[in-house]
Amino acid sequence: MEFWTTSLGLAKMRPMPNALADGYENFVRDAVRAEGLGFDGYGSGEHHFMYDEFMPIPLQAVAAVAAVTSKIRLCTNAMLLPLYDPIEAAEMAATLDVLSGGRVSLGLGMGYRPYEFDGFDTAKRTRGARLREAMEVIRLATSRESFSYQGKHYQYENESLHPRSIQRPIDQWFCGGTSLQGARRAGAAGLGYWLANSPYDHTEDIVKEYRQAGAEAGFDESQLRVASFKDVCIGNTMEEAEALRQMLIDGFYDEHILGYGYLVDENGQSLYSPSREHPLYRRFTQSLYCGTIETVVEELKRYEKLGMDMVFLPSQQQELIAKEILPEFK
Amino acid sequence: MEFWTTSLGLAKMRPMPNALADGYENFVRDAVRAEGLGFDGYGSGEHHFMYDEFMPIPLQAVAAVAAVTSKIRLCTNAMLLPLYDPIEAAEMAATLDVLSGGRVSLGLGMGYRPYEFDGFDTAKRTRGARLREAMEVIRLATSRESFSYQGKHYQYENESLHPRSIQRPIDQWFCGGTSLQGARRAGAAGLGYWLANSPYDHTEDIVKEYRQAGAEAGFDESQLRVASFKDVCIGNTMEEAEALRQMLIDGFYDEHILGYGYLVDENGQSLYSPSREHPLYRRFTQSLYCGTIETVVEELKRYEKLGMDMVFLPSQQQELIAKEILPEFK
Amino acid sequence: MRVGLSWDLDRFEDASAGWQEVISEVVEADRMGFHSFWIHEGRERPADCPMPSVFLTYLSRKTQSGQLRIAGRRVTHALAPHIVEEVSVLDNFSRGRAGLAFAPASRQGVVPGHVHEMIDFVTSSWATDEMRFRGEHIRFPAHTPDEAPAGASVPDVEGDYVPQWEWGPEMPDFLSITPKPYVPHTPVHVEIDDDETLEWAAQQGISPMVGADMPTEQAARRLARYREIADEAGRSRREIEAVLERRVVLDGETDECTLGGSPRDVLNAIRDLRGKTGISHFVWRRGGATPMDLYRFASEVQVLLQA
Amino acid sequence: MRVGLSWDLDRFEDASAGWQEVISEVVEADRMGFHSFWIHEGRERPADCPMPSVFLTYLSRKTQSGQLRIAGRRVTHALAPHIVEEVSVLDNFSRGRAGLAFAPASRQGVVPGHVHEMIDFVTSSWATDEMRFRGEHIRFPAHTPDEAPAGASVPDVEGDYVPQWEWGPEMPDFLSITPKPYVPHTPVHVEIDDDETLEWAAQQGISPMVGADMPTEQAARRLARYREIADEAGRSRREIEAVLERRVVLDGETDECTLGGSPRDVLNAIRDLRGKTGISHFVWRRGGATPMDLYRFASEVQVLLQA
Repeated sequence: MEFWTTSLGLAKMRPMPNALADGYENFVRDAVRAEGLGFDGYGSGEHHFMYDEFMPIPLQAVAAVAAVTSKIRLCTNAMLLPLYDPIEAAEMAATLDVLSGGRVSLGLGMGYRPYEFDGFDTAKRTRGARLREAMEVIRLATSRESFSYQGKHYQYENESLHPRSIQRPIDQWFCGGTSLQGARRAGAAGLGYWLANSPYDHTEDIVKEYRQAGAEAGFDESQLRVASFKDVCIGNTMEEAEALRQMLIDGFYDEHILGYGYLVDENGQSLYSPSREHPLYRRFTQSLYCGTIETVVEELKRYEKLGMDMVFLPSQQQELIAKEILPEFK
Repeated sequence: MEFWTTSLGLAKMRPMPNALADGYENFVRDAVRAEGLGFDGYGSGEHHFMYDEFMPIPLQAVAAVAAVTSKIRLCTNAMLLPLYDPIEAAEMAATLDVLSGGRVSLGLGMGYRPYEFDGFDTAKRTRGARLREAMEVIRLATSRESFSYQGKHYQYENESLHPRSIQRPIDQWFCGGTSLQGARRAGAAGLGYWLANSPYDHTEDIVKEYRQAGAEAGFDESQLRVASFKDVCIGNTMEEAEALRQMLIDGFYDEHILGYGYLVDENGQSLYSPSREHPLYRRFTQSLYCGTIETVVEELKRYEKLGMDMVFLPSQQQELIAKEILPEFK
Repeated sequence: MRVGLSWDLDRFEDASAGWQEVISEVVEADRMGFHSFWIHEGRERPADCPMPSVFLTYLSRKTQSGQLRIAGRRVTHALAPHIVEEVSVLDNFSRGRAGLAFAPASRQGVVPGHVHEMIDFVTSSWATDEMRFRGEHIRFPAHTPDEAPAGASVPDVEGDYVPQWEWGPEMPDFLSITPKPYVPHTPVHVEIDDDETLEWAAQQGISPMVGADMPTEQAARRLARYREIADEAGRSRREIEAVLERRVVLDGETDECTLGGSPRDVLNAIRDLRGKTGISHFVWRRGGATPMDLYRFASEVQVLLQA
Repeated sequence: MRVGLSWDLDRFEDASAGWQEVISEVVEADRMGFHSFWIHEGRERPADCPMPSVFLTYLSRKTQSGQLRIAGRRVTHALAPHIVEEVSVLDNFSRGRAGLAFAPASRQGVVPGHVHEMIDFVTSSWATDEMRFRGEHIRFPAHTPDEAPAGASVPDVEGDYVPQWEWGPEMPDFLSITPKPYVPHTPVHVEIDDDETLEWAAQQGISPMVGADMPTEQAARRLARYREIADEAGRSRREIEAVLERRVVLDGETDECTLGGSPRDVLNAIRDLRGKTGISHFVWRRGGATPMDLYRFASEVQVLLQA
């Protein structure tokens, strides 16, 4: 099981305002450290038109990392593919794949914030279908000398991509949040599935659903890969761990989880500013796993047993994680 | 006897082109190193309108150094005072004196390149007189709450300088090249005299002349201070040392000594592109002292014995000098 | 006068090897004080770079001082906000060394107005916070009505601040494209191959660039014409960074698009072109020269061009 | 929108202690992402700083990101080439973070044309290599004849290059003021207290600044007037960085020159002024506020002003 991670710095956060260029520098510095600590991948997320100047082009963020690292995979977590022209995205990925010697892993999501779609002049309604089509376009573009594609949203005739990516095709993951529907779609298309933070039981359900859909579509088990974001908060005691989680929630997650329609109810409706008692919000905060070193290892062993190919760990406590947890999985 | 020094980087040199901002960064980095090595002062020279973008405002160069050092003196070697309004120069020096906790030492010269005077709309002819007057203005401005001055070139009535410098007055040196006339003038005015590179015998003559003029003008011996630039080239053998000197001459000195009228003949005429056989040029190159560690120590001991207050050593071989030579003078 | 380098990427058969050669040269040249590195957008040949912003962000960590310029950017191969964003991100990673030059309309198969509108959109986005833009080719955000003023506009009245996390499903009429560049004035250029663009750029004060493939005489005429129009429009030299890109072959032959001869000949030729055209930035389009050439050019041409 | 800090240096009785307080604040504020630090030129009171370029060069090694702006520069207290040089040196030490704002003519006892000419001289010197300048107040080099074109001019024809070290006693007609700034477009501002300067700057595209002592209403009117004239002259917002300096007292009273109230009130007030005037850079003139205020302003006002 691989461990990927990220770091802060690609935005100016309210509780800890910083100079953006310093943050970018720290992001790169932390990547070098993460590589040295034995992490297997390092990534950047994506948002647009943000007051806090959040990173809008994650492949550029990891391009900077590529220049000063040699082994760590360079990932997007997630890149919002419906906000790109698929060839534009493939060109970015291939450019970085050449520069990095084949280290690109695209974590691709469909996005959720309404004004992002409005800013890119593209419909939020069709984002799921466009994500799947665009992933197929990228697969073709980075594995064939030339290709044609006739989708509902994208069509190409004898298209070739330059430069030729090193990976054939470039590694792609479908970031489908925590929805069963997403898992079924990814399985049916044979795409690697990367879950958002969720409690273990829900994770187990999703992975089952994904594998079943994949098997039904005729994909071999080896083609069906799963990964998960997994924030962990480690303390000497449970109280310490929970205090750390609360800090993460207060300082970062509340704004992003409550404010922008990230949570989606059973009817597919985005929730804006729901109460902190809302079950979906509670499920999210519970998914930020609290424990001691021992229990965190135990929890991650469950993920390993589930056949998880990769777990994406949080930006904090990396030295502790590298020293105490990663060795248990080598 | 104090040892001051400098470093490269404040220009883009033809034989070793570099990015100017990198050079500036190296200049500051080398200052931190020089302080750590035990040098007592660190400085920048001044030239204007140069194709190689040579540092035009030495007090700014050492202002950058002030921010990252704590003891080393911040000097100009030399600042071309006739190219400044005297109050402008005093304000710069006082500003840095406050920022640095009183570490400014002004090495002040009169300049020689014709187009520098033309660029500043000031007469080359009067530069000697203006240098002496301006030094007096700086002395008054940085030692009195308010002052008046009636010179031929500069006049002030009840002038005050803000901020108040830490040193009262700010340390000043008259950089008079290698001329006996300069030494006499400095002595007569009681100003510290800072010689340019010259062979020992000539140095001895100048120091005598200076002291005599100072004594005649009624100055106490303690007020009469002398210093000298002293390039030394150290080798395990004389051949090694001379090869280093030749590198300095080819890579730097020839252009500056032969090209811009630095050398002045007995009639006060500047020499432009004189032959390399010219006695003044030969005297200059001979003044770059070559030797082994032992003979360099011996040579510098002669300077110490002559009562030299400070010797300004070259930018190269600083670690060697700090390790092998400086301890002999502690 | 600034002196930079660009590359004929299309001469390499393989992107990996070719780009490594370029990267090594950039690292060397950055140390030697070359002022700028230009990666041209291309997508026809195996080693072309379709996304210079990614390449240059990579280079931002391999270099200390040189300007990192996206060259030959086309207006139809990336969504408009991405072009705004990519330069800002590059500018922050490089602490103010980013720049952006657009390809001429003729090379892109678009009307000149499309390029002009993109330049207006990009530069306005950098200079403002919440903004909308109504153009013929770009509308930002998408729901901007036909009644909005043409080009960029900002809200007239600002009421009580509503933080983004309280917007809910609303799509506001004005958005701020972020991050902003590190420095307030990011260099923007356009290749002045067509007359409409030459005139527009001279009037607007957008700096001109002439690429390596236009014959030198024609390049000089066009840059001189740009200068004339800019003078008439009250755009002084200090606003403009006119860029000329040429091939150079030390000890080789001068031809239509190439400066040849000794370093002194090349120096004189560049100075002569500066006198005729007002260029303040010369870019050497590298097409197979050697590292030794780079050093000779640095010490015998580049340093001397500074005064 | 960028947000910076400046200081009332004249409130300190002692330069050493006062400046140390400023330096500590700059270091903190730089970490918190404030975009600029402005040191005003002054020479009347004990802790005034007559040479901001020296102070800011010192700060260049104490900071990483913030712009370092010389403010209230006067045209008669330094020789003209020194003003060109000091900014370039600062820009190279700070890798592109330098800026220069001139005091209004009225505060200097000179005619507005003198300030305008200095701005023309400084910016032309940065943008050109060998140059001469014939003005009413500045002539560079000194022997420039009356027949030379007005303002900045460059040699028409460039013959065989003569290196400086071969000039001999000759004084050439054109000189290059060096070094050049690190970035191609160094921000230059002028305080628009007099109408002549307001109009000239708006036409020339020189960015306006309004200092802390002009009442807010008057400041808004003048900046709006600048914007009108700039619009007429075809100078778009993207060329201009309009700067407004105000005092701020969190939880305090709003008065003629001060923004007071809660952080949200201050935020709304600044946004309102932005809407009325087109400013893109707000500078908080610090006059005794505390480090805690700095943090509150950073996290509750500064970050939110970005969108």
